[in-house]
Formats: sequence, structure tokens, C-alpha cells
Amino acid sequence: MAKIVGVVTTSHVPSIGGAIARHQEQDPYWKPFFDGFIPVREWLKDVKPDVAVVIYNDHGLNFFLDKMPTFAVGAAPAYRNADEGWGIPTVPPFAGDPALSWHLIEGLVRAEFDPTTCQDMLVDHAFTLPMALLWPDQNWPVRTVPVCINTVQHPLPSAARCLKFGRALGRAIDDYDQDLRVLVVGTGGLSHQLDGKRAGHINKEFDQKFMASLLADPDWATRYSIAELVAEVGTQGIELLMWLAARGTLAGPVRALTSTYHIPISNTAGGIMLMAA
Amino acid sequence: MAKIVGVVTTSHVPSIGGAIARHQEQDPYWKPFFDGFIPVREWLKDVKPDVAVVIYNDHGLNFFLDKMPTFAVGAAPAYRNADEGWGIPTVPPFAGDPALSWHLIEGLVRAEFDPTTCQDMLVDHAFTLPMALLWPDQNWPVRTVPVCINTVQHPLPSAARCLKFGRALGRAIDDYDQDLRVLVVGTGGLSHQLDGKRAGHINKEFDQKFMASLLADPDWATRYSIAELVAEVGTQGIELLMWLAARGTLAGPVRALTSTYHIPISNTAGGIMLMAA
Amino acid sequence: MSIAYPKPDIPGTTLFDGEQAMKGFALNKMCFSFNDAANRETFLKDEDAYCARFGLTSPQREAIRNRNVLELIAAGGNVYYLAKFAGIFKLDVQDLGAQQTGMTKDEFKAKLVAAGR
Amino acid sequence: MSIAYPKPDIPGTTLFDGEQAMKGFALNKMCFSFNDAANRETFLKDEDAYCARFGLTSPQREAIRNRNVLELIAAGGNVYYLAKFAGIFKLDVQDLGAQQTGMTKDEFKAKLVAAGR
Ligand SMILES: [Fe+3]
Ligand SMILES: [Fe+3]
Repeated sequence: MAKIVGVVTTSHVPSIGGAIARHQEQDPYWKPFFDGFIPVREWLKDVKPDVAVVIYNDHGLNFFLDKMPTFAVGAAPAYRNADEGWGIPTVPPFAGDPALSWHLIEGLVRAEFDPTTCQDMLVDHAFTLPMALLWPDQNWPVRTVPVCINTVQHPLPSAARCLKFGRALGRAIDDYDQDLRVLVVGTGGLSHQLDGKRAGHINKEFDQKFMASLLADPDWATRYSIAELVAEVGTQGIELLMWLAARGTLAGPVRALTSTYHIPISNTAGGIMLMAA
Repeated sequence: MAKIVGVVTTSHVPSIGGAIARHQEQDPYWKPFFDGFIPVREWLKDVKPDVAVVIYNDHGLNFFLDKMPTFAVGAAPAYRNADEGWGIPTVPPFAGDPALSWHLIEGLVRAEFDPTTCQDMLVDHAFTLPMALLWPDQNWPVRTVPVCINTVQHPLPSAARCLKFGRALGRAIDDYDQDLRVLVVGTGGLSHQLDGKRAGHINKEFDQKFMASLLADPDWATRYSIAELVAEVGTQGIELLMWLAARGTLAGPVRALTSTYHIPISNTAGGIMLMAA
Repeated sequence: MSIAYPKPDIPGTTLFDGEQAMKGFALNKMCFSFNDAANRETFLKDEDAYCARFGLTSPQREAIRNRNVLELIAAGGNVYYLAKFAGIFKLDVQDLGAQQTGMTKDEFKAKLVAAGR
Repeated sequence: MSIAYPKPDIPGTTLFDGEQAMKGFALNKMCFSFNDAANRETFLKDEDAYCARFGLTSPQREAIRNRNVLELIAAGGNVYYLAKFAGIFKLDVQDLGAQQTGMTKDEFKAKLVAAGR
């Protein structure tokens, strides 16, 4: 039976890609964030996952407003990265695991979720950069299943819905009849806002409460509506929904194996957590 | 406040388009089916709906396997028909009602459905032919909101989920703060199967039970799984999910203002119902 | 591959599920392209080149060559897309039904009429 | 237009909801096209022709001409797509933040650093 070995959650801003390309990992500006991955990489060498299920939000590479899914699940044999408009270097393609994808889709539909299934799919920086942070040689040792949550077009699914989605996804992983070690990754946030007169908004206090809540009380964030969350953490800070869904895949209590929080990376409060049962 | 004036459910096979193009409405083969629309058209002249919310399944015109939604809702200012591969004559474009679309999407997301939103969308014969049957001059007197349910890629949403979806859609229509008369249309089925050694499968007894259940006990069909429904009504007969969702938009008891059932039209058991509260 | 949920067994019927989808992607993508009349013409002009462009597997290529619906389904074809392939040859759903059930078209039509009695 | 559900009011913040989407479609479609480097070049060669091809409204055209983010948002632009427009001019999200808040880039960066204390 498949087993979730742990959940990694992280920020994913495009400029991480630039910093990697320019080898700035040890620059004082970037070091606090990149160093947060050192213990995660050590742990990965130990647990050796077979597959990564990566929950992220597409930023207008694979999806446009003509077909904008609330939840989407990849079911392709491979996933390519591509130019998003800024010329960040692309990364090598990722192997898929279509059999696992279909199993997860089946489980989600049975649990009354309504995913869009994607048998051909490009993955953007929100998928590729966290992978590059976990495996800097970009020689991916895992197969992958991309899972997208809409943060582009309101209405977004509520925090409560995203947590339930994560829980259903976790149950479907647990149900899979193959001997697989599964890493769940959730990418986005933490607080930031790129657009409007409030651009640059950051909310350290809320971010830290949110990070703590993932361990102590994952339902905590569900008391906030989407609008209330945006008010707290910014229009893009809402990407913390990915963290919530990823956390939801682990049933029962979890502990943090490592946790980093650093302001700023680019316009963003950068967070990293590694959780396991 | 918006009000659902009634629900029309009908079969939608492509050859209806051919029969219309060749003016075969009065041919003995087609007459029993086309005549079923005479009372529906009389009723429409009376109730004069402003908008049609059309629940149908796309047959590979607007959606491909790269992005296959479970539920999709149009939110475009207009919808065009296009060649589906067989050269059925296309029909004039349809006006959308994006404000209503967004209201419905908002209501569905709040009710924990996960629709894909479509701000640019082609509509296929399953949308256009029922409209042409309701308004043969094709001078559409209504604005439209297309709503798609996946019947292409299994897993499909269960009958129970589709009925709940219809109910949530109905509540969202009822909640709309504009004085609108809304017609709900559900298109697909009834029993038929195009593919496999069982091609030509029809199940008159089940169809008739299903039609009766929409009036007396709309939850009846939800006791069947998708596989059980396919076993009963065929791989394409499963399109009866559209009837179930459409029926669900009317809360409380309904009566049939007219009902037609005729075998065969093309490979299909042709059904028409007009229901109102 | 392995899907933990039980697969239904309906005689003479193949559900287009994940397993079929994995097999059939190239074929279905080609058939989807036939929505466009220009693509239908290109296919007719040079069938081999068109199939090669979509990377059909050899059972898919063979089934397309044979215009054989049961083989196309076995190779992962989805009937919603296959119908567009059939449209190229002006085959309607009763032609397809007759071919799959080994009947003449008239027999197949008579069977449908009989189902209404 | 009318959406019955209450619209939140968050200072300095525009949620990209249905109302914004209705306003912004042409603009966002154009910005989405900038994923492709060839399109970015075509835009730079003849900005007027490119905007005309996408049918921008006149406030959208004006906002593009002014490279003004707040105007682009007011005209229905979604920041996820606008970021691709900004990319053409090698503007990063801190340039955009500075422009929208009326700060210098250094002031904007300092504000972000201060938020960490
Ligand atoms: Fe992001
Ligand atoms: Fe159909």
C-alpha cells in the first residue's frame, strides 16, 4: 500500500529561479531561504520517495480564462516546463505516474470533488522551482502528479473546501494498492500582494499563526472566508491554500521536522515546512 | 428575483440536425419525435423566458482530454457553434449572460462544487439542436448559460452528485436578484450505446421508469452507480445525468406538462419532457 | 497499471476510463483534430504521414487502416472522438453499429425498431 | 451587471472576480499570449497592431501605452497575466510594487525588509 512519507510546503516566487540560475544561493539576501532546504534534502536522502504529488497554483502557463478549473489533476506520462514570459531557464521534464493519477482522480470523484483531468499539461515555476529546491541537480528521482488549485479567477474554493480536498487526496493515496513512498508538496504563499495600491503587503503575525496552526489545529484557517484571508495575507498570499490542502493529506497529528520563515524573498514572506506523521 | 419557469429535457442526437437541414420533420421516421415539441413551443410562447440555462455534455468540440472538466459553466458574452467533424450545418451564435453566469458560478463554489469556468467556449450539437427544436426559426429569443457535465472520460460524477449539482444550480438561480424568467434545459439520452459489441442497446423499461421517477421521486436514479446506469442504459445513455441535473433545479414537486418517448431516433431512444412546479 | 477501485464488467461494453485513456491518447488526439475540415483533407491526402505526425501506436495505426471500430476501441479510442473519424467517410452511427455487431445496416436498424415495441 | 453575493471591500485591493473578468478578457488574452517569445517580439515591433488584433478597449489600450499597472488593473487586468506584459520590459515585481505605491524601488524594497522585523 502507498504511504505518505511527509509533506513539504514552500514559497515559490519566480525570482528563486533567477537566483538559482545566477548561483546566488549563498548571497546574504537569499541564504536564509535556501538554507531552509538543507535539512529537507538530508531527510529526502533518507526517506527516498518514489513519487511527488505537487499541489500548486498555475500562473497562466497551462490554464487560461477559457477553461479555468477549480481543481485540476495531471494524468500525463510526462510534464514539461515552458517559457512563462520572463525567460527563467526551464528545467528538465518530469516523469508522470498516470496509473497513480487515475487512481487519485477516481478517489476524488468518489468523494464528490469535481476535478478537471489533464492528460497533457505544462507545469510552471510553482511546480518546477520547489522541485529544484528539493533536488538541486534537477535529476529528478521521483515520478510526479501535478495538482492545481485555482487562485487566478475568483470565486476560489474556500479554505474549508481546500482542506477537505487535501484530506480526500490523502485518503486516495493511502488506498493505492502499490508499494509506493509518496511525498506531498504544497507550494505558494506565504503573505504577499503584487497588485494594487496595497502591493508589498506582508503579514508576519498571521503567517506565523498559520504555520503553527498546521501542526496544532489544521482547521484553524477554515474559519476565514477567502476575502478575509486575502485581507490578511494579500491577493497572492491566498496561495497558502496549497499549504492547507497539502497538510490535509496527512491524517492525524503531525510534527514539523523543520520550519523556516524569512522576510522578504522578492515581494514575499518566504516559508518552508517539512511535516510528517 | 429570478424564477425558473420550467425544465425541458430532450435527446440531442446529431442526426436531428440532418433531419432539420433536409426538412424531414414530417417524415414518418422523424414525425413522432419532432411532434413532441409542438406543445413545448406553444408553452414557450406563453411563458417567454429571458434566459436558457442549458445543461448538456460536450462531445469533443470544446473540450479535449488535456483539460476535461467534471462540471463546466460558460461565462462568455456569446457562444458559437462549429464543425464537429460531420458537416452538420452550424446555427447562429447565442448571446450569453455573463452576469448571471458569474452569479451561478459563485453559488456553485459556495455550495462546494468545483466548476471549470469558460470565458470563451464553443457549443456543440447537444446545446444547439435542442435550442433549434425549441425555436425552429433559430432567431434565439433568449440569452444563454451553457453548463457541461463530463460523459467522455470516466470517472463521471455520480447520479447523486449530478442531482445535488442541479439542486445547487437551482438555488443559485432562485437567489439571483434580477427579475428574470429562466428556462432550464437538460439534453442527452435516453438509452443508447454507440460503441462496442453491445452497440444498439436500448432499454425501454428503464427509460420509462426513469422518466416517471423525475416526477415522483427524483432521487430514484441515485441508487445506481455510474457502472450500473451504463449497464442499464448504455455508454451514451448515461447522458441521462443531464436530465437528472436539470430536474434538480426545480425544488419541490413538479408536474409534466408534456412527455414524449419514441424509439428509435437514429440509435437512440428519444425522450422529451416539459416539467414545471 | 493498477487502479484499486473495482472495474465494472458490462458485456460488450468498454468504459473509457483511465486505463483506456492511457492507451488511447495519440489516437484520440488525432480524431479530435478532425473537427477541422482542413485536417480531414490532409488525412485523406496522406494517411500515413498524418498518423505518423500524431505518433499512433501500431495497433492504433492498424485499426485506422482497417476502419475497424472494435479494434479502435481496443486500442484506446473513445467513441466521442472516433465519431469524427467515421465522419470522414460519411459513416453514421448505424453504419458503426452494424459493423460492430456483425449485422447488415438494415438488420441493425430493424433491431432498433424492434426495441421500441 | 449584478452579483447577489456581497463583494468584499479590501483597501488597495481588487479581487479578480467575474466583474473584473468581464471587463478584462481582451487584455488578459493578449497578456497570456506573451508566454510565447515570438509574440513578445511581435508586440514590440508594432504595439498598435498587436493591441488591435486582440480588440483591446480604449482604457486597456491607454493603460498598456502608459505601462501603468493600476490602470491596467482598473481596466480588468489580472496580475498573473499582467506579469507577462511586465516581463517584456524586464520589470520585476518590485518595479511593479514601487510603481503602484508611488515609491522608489529602494523605498519599496526597504518597506519589505521592514515587514520582517
Ligand atoms: Fe505564486
Ligand atoms: Fe450525445
